[in-house]
Amino acid sequence: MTAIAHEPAITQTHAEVTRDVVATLDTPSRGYYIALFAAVGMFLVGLGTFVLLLKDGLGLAGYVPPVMWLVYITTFVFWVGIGHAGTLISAILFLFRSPWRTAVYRSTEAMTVFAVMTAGLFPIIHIGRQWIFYWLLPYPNQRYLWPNFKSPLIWDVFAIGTYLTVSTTFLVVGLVPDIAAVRDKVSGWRKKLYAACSLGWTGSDNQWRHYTRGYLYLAALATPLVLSVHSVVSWDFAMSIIPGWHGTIFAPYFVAGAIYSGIGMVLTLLIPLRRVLKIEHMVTEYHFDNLAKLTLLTGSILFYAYLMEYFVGWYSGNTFEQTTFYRRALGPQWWAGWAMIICNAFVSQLLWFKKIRTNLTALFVISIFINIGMWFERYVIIASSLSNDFVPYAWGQADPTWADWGILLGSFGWFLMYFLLFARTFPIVAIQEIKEMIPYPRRKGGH
Amino acid sequence: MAASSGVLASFEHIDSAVEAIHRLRARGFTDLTVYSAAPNHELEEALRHPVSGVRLFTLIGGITGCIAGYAMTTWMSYDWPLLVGGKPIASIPPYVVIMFELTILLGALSTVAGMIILSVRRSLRGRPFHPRFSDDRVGIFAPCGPEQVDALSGLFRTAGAVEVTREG
Amino acid sequence: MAHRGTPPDDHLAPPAPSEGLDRRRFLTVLGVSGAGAAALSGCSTDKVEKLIPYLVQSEDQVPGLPTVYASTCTECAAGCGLHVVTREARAVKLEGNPDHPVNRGTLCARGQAGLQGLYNPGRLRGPMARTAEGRHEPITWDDAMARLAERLRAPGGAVAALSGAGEGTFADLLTAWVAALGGQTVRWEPFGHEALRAANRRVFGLDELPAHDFAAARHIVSFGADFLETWLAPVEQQRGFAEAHGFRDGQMAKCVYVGPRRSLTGLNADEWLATAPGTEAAVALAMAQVILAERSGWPSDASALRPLLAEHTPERAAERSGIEAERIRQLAREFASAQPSLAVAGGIAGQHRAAIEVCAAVNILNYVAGNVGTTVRFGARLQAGDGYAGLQALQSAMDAGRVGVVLVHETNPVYALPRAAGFAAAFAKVPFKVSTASVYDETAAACDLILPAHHALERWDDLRPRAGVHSLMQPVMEPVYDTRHPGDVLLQTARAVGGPLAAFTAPTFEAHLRAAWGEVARRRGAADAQAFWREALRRGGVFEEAPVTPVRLAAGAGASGATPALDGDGPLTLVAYPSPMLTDGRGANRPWLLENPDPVTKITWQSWIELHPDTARTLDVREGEHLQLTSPHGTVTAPVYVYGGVRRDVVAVPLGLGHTEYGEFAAGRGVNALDLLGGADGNGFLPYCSTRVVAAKVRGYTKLAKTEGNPRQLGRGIVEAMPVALAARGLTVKEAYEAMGHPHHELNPESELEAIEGWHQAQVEKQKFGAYAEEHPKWGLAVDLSRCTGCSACVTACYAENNIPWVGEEEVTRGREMSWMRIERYWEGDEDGAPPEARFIPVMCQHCDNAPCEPVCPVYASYHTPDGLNGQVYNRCVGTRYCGNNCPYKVRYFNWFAYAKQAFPEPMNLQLNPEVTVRARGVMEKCTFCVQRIRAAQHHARLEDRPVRDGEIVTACAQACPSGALTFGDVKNPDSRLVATLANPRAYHVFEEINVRPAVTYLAKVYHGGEA
Amino acid sequence: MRKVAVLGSLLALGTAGGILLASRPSTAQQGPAAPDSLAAPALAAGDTAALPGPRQPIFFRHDIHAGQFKINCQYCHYSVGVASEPGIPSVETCMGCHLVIAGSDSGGRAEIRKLRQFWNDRNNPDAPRLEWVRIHTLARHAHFPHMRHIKAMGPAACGTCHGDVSRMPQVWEVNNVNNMGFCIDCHLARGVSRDCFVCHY
Repeated sequence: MTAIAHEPAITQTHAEVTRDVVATLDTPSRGYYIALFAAVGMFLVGLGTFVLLLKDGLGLAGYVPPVMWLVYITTFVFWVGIGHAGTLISAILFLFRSPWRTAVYRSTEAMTVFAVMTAGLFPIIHIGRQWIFYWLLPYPNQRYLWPNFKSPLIWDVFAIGTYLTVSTTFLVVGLVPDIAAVRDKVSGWRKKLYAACSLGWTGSDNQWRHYTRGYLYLAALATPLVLSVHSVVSWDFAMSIIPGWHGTIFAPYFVAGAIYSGIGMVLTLLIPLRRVLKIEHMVTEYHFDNLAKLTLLTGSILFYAYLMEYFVGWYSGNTFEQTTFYRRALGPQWWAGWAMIICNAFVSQLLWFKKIRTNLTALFVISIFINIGMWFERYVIIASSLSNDFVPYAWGQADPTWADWGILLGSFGWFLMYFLLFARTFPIVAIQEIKEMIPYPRRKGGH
Repeated sequence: MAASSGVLASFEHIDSAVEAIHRLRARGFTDLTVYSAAPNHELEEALRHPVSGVRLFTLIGGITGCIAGYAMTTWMSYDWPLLVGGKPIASIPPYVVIMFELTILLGALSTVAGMIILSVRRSLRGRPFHPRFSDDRVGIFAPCGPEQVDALSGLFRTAGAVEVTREG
Repeated sequence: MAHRGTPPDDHLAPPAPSEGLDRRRFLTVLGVSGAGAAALSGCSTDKVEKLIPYLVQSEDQVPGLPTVYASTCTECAAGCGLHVVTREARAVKLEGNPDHPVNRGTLCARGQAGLQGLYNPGRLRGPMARTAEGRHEPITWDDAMARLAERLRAPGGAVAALSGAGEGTFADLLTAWVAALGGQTVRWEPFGHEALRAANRRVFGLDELPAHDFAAARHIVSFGADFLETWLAPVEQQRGFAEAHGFRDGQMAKCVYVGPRRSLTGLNADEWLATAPGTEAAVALAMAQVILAERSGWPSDASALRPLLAEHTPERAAERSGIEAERIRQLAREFASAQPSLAVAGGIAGQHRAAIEVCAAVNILNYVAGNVGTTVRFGARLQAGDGYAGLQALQSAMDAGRVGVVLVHETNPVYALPRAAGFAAAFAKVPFKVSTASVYDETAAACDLILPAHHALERWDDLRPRAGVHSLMQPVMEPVYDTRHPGDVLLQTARAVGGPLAAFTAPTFEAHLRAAWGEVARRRGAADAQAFWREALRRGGVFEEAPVTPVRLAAGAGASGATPALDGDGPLTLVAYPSPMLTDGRGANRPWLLENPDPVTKITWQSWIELHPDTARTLDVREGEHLQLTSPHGTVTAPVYVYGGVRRDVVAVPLGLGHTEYGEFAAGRGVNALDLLGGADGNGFLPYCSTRVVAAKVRGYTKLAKTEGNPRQLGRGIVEAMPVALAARGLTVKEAYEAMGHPHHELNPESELEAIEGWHQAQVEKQKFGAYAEEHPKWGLAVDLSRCTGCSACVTACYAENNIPWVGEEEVTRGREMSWMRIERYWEGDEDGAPPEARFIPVMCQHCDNAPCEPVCPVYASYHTPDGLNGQVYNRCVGTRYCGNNCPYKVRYFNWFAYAKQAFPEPMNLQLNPEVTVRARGVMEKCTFCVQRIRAAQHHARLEDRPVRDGEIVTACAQACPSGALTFGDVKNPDSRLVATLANPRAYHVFEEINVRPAVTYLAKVYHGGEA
Repeated sequence: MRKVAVLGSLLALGTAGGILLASRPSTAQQGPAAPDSLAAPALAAGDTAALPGPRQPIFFRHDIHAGQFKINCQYCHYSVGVASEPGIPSVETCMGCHLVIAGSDSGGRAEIRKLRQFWNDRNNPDAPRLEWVRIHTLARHAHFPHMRHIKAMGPAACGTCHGDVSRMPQVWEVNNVNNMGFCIDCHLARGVSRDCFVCHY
């Protein structure tokens, strides 16, 4: 990457790094608590809504057949997508040996895990009989029945399950040396806690040698995984025959979108977080500049995908496709269609300018646009495609209700709650990887 | 001789640590334990370790997952044959997804298992350690009998250790 | 009492008894009772259930087997024959009686919904009397009978009866009973066809309603008569219409509809002549004039009409009616040349002040065209009451205070008459008013004593709907509530009162009926009255073809083409037409009818105002916006439905809603268009189309509860249609498109089709495993769109057979109706202001071979059965709804809430079909091709060690369809009727290009066009 | 170290295999009633308390009727051969015999007296009704056509699901008829259809 050229030399010493990161785990500011309580509150709203859904049924949500999927699946895809940036940065950029990832990858990886945890809730929330969701798992039962592995939904179960497991493992493995470092800095019960979590890590040559290898293989496994997961999610749609869904470009299109949205979320989280945790000197403009470039890249891929969707819709000569895309742009839900194109395709193009890439306020605003836009992308794909497919007589426009928004809000609460707790409890910046980049001091003149 | 008895030296400068390792190996001390806060190439080269065996775990785990994925899907399809969408009872293309996911899953899990199993070596248990090793110092522990302690301490000092202690 | 041929195989799942229903009666109704509502109950069988044995086992009830009783439908005057399917002694379904001459085994939506009259939660639990405060309080039967008897001893005025009951033994008894008390009985019901009878009197000197042979007619012209919905005997007429107008052997009759509003009948006609309201007569006379002038062969005495008709030239008619003279001539020629032809008048045309003229004119037209005696058959004497004139006489008597006691039976004049008619006021003047209403309707609410009658399915009775048809009713189950047979009420009072009533000695009405039938047996020279009675019960009555009475023109035969006077001076003429589902409003307490979409507008549960698009534009109203109609007699406000099928100067409002009483479903729902109408004006009938109204947009919007999303096919070839000329050449749909010169909607080219076929075969080979390798039948359904009229009888049949819950207005507005079977109605070609043509298509699950819904289900809840069904296993379904998304036909319905809980309140749950699981909340459901009937037939065949016969399995929809448009059978059986149908060149599959290979095949609609 | 790795992989394989070779839940199925039937034991009030199954309003003893006297099941469960419902005997049916049979021992007589009471009260709307406690209740989403099973397996097949009633003084639920595996085992063993849509619709 060209980034390496003007990569700012890290001026700190190992000791300073440890000190600054451990400092992030000290008693947090009031702002932190406000944020945390807000998150918990939002989560409780979602919980309440879910209880009502269990009691009365999914009818509370704004489904209008033929739109049988709506906000819940939209949000599911949204959160799965968020996850991808984390794995991309932590695994793929690791393989690429791209130096700028080190400062940010821990936070993004945590984001991945919690985003996938959030996403994992939605298939359960959205099904009609939530209490038997486990029928989707292949377990021996007295009925002798197995799930249908031809169903993309079962693929989902496996993909999301694998993704959650692997990314969690990846996060934990990465954490171990850092926890050890913290262990050796703190005292009292916290020392005991971190000691337990550090699994007796000492940083001996023997540990490092298996660790580095293992970490490498995990990254190598996570890389195809991250590409596959959102492909599988995209096949939830692409495997169907619904006009606007069964597109061959869906897999790459979704993966790009996922990373795009993920980085959007990274920006949204990191920009305030670095201030709250006082790590501005570690997570610098340089990092955001690179994140922004990645955003620009994926955003442009999306732009292309959108264009292709419309082109193929028209070029297919298939009346169903044509109607769908005509109505996506000019139908009753045109606003959603355009929200997606403007927020994703157009706004991302602003990042051609370095001024904007390095202006954090601008980046933050853009990242908000990205989050909204990407949510709408999924909403449009699901709601508008379903609302007008084959049988005109059966067409119908869905309009989300409080039950939809309640769950959506709750999902954000759930996610932020975990993320904030994590940021308080574990090093949000990867100590050992930063140190790996700082050469040990030398006696005979530096290198 | 007990694995935990020997000399523990800590270094500020990487080159001194490397030099110490070279000298120790020259003296025939190969069973060293070198602590560092981050992996370091110079140290690795100096220690001349063989490649870690983790990859074998990864490979076997992955293959197992792939086979399990194929076997499970196909067998379950035939165990209670149900026709859907005019497709074959067991059709491979959709099952590839399951096979892939299980490959990754078992691959990753067995990798971690491998890391843990391999890192935990009985012979290294209870070797002395100093908190600063996880911060900014490089530590080298060379196990040896009482008779060699002074010699080793000297070696470390001359190599540029900032601190040398006798253990056990 | 005939056992139905096929014993079902089901584990009985009867609903729970509850407070609503006296437990003991319930138990005698049910042989076996299980606790817990018959909902999808998972495997939670821990609750203790009780089994209550019969004390005495009845011979004709076997638990688990349906017992079928023959009876007669009382939902309208047509008097169709019923087969009442009962399980464990509760009626679960109404089907047509195949032996019955009127309906020949089929039944309309209203007839089937009679069941919801029987199990209506709004039914009165027992007799009630008005208290001093004017409220109604429950009383005991003894008390009630005592009060009635006491009153009758000293009536304090004349005794009168107002009855809607059809001709039959009860009606006779009532008449005689009242007569004995010196009173008089008026038999009245809305739309009594008075004008038609008056016209027949004038033109032919016969005061009767003839039967019409639609089947024989080669050319049908309807002057406002909605013979497919509400006019005379809809089921019979629809059967005939389907015979004549359904494409067969290269030909089909042509049908033209004349009138200001294009009703369902109008939409089924090939042409619509939108005459100005009230000018139908002019057109009819002009046609007659043309025929007389141009053709010969008409009856000799018709020449007498020459002078009369001379003035009625097509040009004259043209300036009155707004139809070009040329078109009228054309029509007249076609009408005369197609022999036999048939013209009918009624409906809207039979409801304005010139209605008699219209009917007379149509009589003349039929006469000169030589149809009288062939397609118009006098002598059938279809039953009709004393008409509105009789009612008016009674009303004035009541108004003058000459009536002391009035007995109201099976009619609801307080609701069904315009306020302006002043009936309610006159009625109130009667000191003692008795009602036998079984539901608390508006008239009952005005009465002093309510003696709730048994429902028709709970009582002994008979009907004589027409000459030669004597149809029986028998109790098919214990009364649901503490009601009483009105006949028994009469007889008991007779015993109590004695005196003039002493002559009525029969102990019970049943005895009275048996005696009457003894007479019938004697008249027919039956040796063994008992055997005769039993046979009559089994067949549902005694039926014979009534001889046709030859008719000649009467002396004063004639008609004027004058346009009728209208009240008020608004710009728009009001057309208040009987709703196809609710008719005069008696259907308004039946959720099945409220939720079965109006065939034309597809609106459910609501009232609406139909406006022509141009009129709507000038008034600046859009669909759903509220419009206020003001006539000299009142105002009505309702949402607008923009419909190109009404004239620009006409506003149409359906009748049937706007009840103030009549049970929870009806009360306070919608508006009553009668409020806009005037009352009597000496015509001897009530003119429903007689006022001009002013329309004004008012604040307010109501989302119409339409089941329809987009009314256009968008060139997707869902309902294929071709002109009769091309169909006669035996062209396929695709060939027809090419012949017509416009491109077919996208289809795969031959090469692709071959490739697909090859691939399909390869796949099929790979499927052969386990049960799928064995020999199984493959069920299929064929729908002939040239016969389907969109009447929606099949929809109600499906609701009744499959325990489909109704969801109510709110949920329908959110598109969540559960109708497994729906009639889609698409508009064609009214882009350039031309009137819309409608295309109807029944859509149910297509049971595709390559069903897209199946592979996406994660738990195999949706899968393909070895016998070619698309199975939906409710108890396995977790509710991901992916199948619903992926179904190209959108025929999968999801239980968003626990609909079944609210849709089957006590005692409606007694109607639940134990054959079919009641679906729980959160599962997907859909048409199963009535798999319960398939399995039942298979079990039956297996017990008899024989294969299932073709035609042994009939799905509920196919069974009900009055047009016989649906054919069900085994595709693999080469001699099945289905396979024969599939060979028809018109056969096509909807969305063939997506290669899902449906098991439902449609035969393209055929229309008259081009040649006209 | 290699050894460890191999062990690990074997472990992984084992788990995978475990899922595949899922052990089938065993559902015991009783054969039809043994042809010979012992004289039903006389039961003192004390013994009856120990009997499994719910106590019925009348202590009807299948072991006496079906066992000792070898009365055909279908004599009382009259519709089992023709309909999905086995049918429970009307009180009239019981009285068919018990007009004359008054019972051998005191216990029996007492029960038969109860029965006659129900019969004598048949026209009295306020009298209590005979309400048997239901023992086998099939979930409502499953359809079990009794007649098909009788047709296929003969009139003596009742025991397959209901156990050897002819030896039960008091009937209890021998098999959980709502355990789908119980049905499937039988259908597999006999090679008859296990298509979902045969029972669930």
